[in-house]
Amino acid sequence: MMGERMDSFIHYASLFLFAAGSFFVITGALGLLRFPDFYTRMHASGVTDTLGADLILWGMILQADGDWLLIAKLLIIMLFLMFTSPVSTHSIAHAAWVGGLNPLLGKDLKHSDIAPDRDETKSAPEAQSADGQHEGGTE
Amino acid sequence: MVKFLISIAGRFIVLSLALMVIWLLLSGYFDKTTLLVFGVFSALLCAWLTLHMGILDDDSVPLSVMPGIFFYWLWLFIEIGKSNFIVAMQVWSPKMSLSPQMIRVKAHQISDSGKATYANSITLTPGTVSVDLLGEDILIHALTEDLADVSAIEDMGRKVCRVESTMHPNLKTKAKEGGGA
Amino acid sequence: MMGHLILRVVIKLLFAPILLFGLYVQFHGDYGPGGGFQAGVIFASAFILFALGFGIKETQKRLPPTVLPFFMVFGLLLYALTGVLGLFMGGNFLDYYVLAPDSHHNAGQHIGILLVEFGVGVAVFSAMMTIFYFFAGREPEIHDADW
Amino acid sequence: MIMYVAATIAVIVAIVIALARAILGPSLYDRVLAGNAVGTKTILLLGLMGFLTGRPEFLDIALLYALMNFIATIAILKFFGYRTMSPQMRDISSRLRNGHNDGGADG
Repeated sequence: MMGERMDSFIHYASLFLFAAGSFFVITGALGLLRFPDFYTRMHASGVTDTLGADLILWGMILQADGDWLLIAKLLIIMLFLMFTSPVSTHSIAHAAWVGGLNPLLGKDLKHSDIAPDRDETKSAPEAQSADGQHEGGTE
Repeated sequence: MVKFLISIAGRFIVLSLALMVIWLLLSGYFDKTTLLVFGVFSALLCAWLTLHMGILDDDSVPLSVMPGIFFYWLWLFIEIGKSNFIVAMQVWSPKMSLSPQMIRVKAHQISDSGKATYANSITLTPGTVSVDLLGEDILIHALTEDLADVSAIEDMGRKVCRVESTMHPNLKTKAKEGGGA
Repeated sequence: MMGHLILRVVIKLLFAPILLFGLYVQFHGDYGPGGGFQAGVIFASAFILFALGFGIKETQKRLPPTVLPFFMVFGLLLYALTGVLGLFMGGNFLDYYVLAPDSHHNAGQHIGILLVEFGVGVAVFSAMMTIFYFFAGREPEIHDADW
Repeated sequence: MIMYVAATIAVIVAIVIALARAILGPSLYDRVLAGNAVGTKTILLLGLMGFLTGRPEFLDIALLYALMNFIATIAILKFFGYRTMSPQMRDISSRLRNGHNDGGADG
């Protein structure tokens, strides 16, 4: 009796987790489509990578029926995602920044030209910035 | 020198044991002798290769961070949830009110892994992405003005520092060595 | 060396687990998905990740390209000799059953598969690394880098 | 069972949206980001498929896919962003760009 109630609780909890996870996954994808420039889209993709993925994985963990090996594997996937997804995002952002892609800043989303201010000493910012503009401004 | 060797050996042993645990979790066959033997062999081989590639240091086996980091992760999960809601609201609102900002914060962490943890935590909370980590400076792109909250981000940095400083006392010396290089 | 600190720290952290995952796929070939080929690729991918983070030169210093042909030959010979061993013991080429004919648990099959898969894994690993070295280790002075 | 199907459909829809971003671009980095997002969703899809078909071996593949997604992203960025796989990326890439500006005629 107790176990049954527990089971149905777990069932509904995982249902909720799946629903919320799906919502956040779609939110992330929609943000990826709607946001105005690369740097803002990055944040939207972060929504999918963190909360969306984690909620769906937690839902799967609840559905794993106490199978410890399954839970361990799901936790390993979650941990792996937690380590790699910010690094991927950071690397893309860093490459865009170094490559001279300028972010839209401020409330009016106006184009800035601050991009590669990090290495005046090391390389030629003009060349990089020109290259980035050429790549970024096709549309 | 002896101390150095002991620390290497300790890391080697801890890494091998951790890999063995991962093997058991992945494999799930606790009773097949051949697989257990292969597991021991594999864990030792991987640990040896890590040593051979020259990356068996405090970043690859962060012994010292271990107890504190779990509480930090719990806190981080809550933060991730909170900032996710803010970004999700921006996505679904018909008229987006974005005001992206670029801000700089200082990473006061001593070790590389501490700095990387801090930068990764910033990236993991949606709405702020660490674009660049150069020396002690982290350049952050934030989605809105509310999210570009320097004091909150620095608070996160202090938490990472605290996790880090509960670890070993010889970090200071390591920082001095690393500073010259 | 500072520019990619985050990447390097995470690669350091994940290097050993990726290798272990490769070996897990290798040795569980007869219980789950996987086998020698996939394992070789995963094992090589750990080193490729290392090379992406730390540079080709550093990787080649630790895993010299000159040893890779030996691995390749070793893998292939392991495969071939296992097959020939079956031939010598009175079966067909790659006939594992004769390796341990009296076993009730198909021990011969297990041993044969393990050896062959191990050979495949080693060969694929070294082949992948060789390909990667050839592709990625090109001198940047070769000027068609932006095709 | 129905929730797996629902979640699977949601993930597939998300993949389609992300693919639209990958096609629209406009910059290289947008495409890489979209590719990375598709990869993350594929991991979820693989896990869900495993549960849907009752074959948890899919989780191994999901783990593998997570690994490959990471490596692929880094490798693509390194190749296209810095134009080379060699160690001192920034120096070499700037040198390459400079060299290439005047050597562009023969290329």
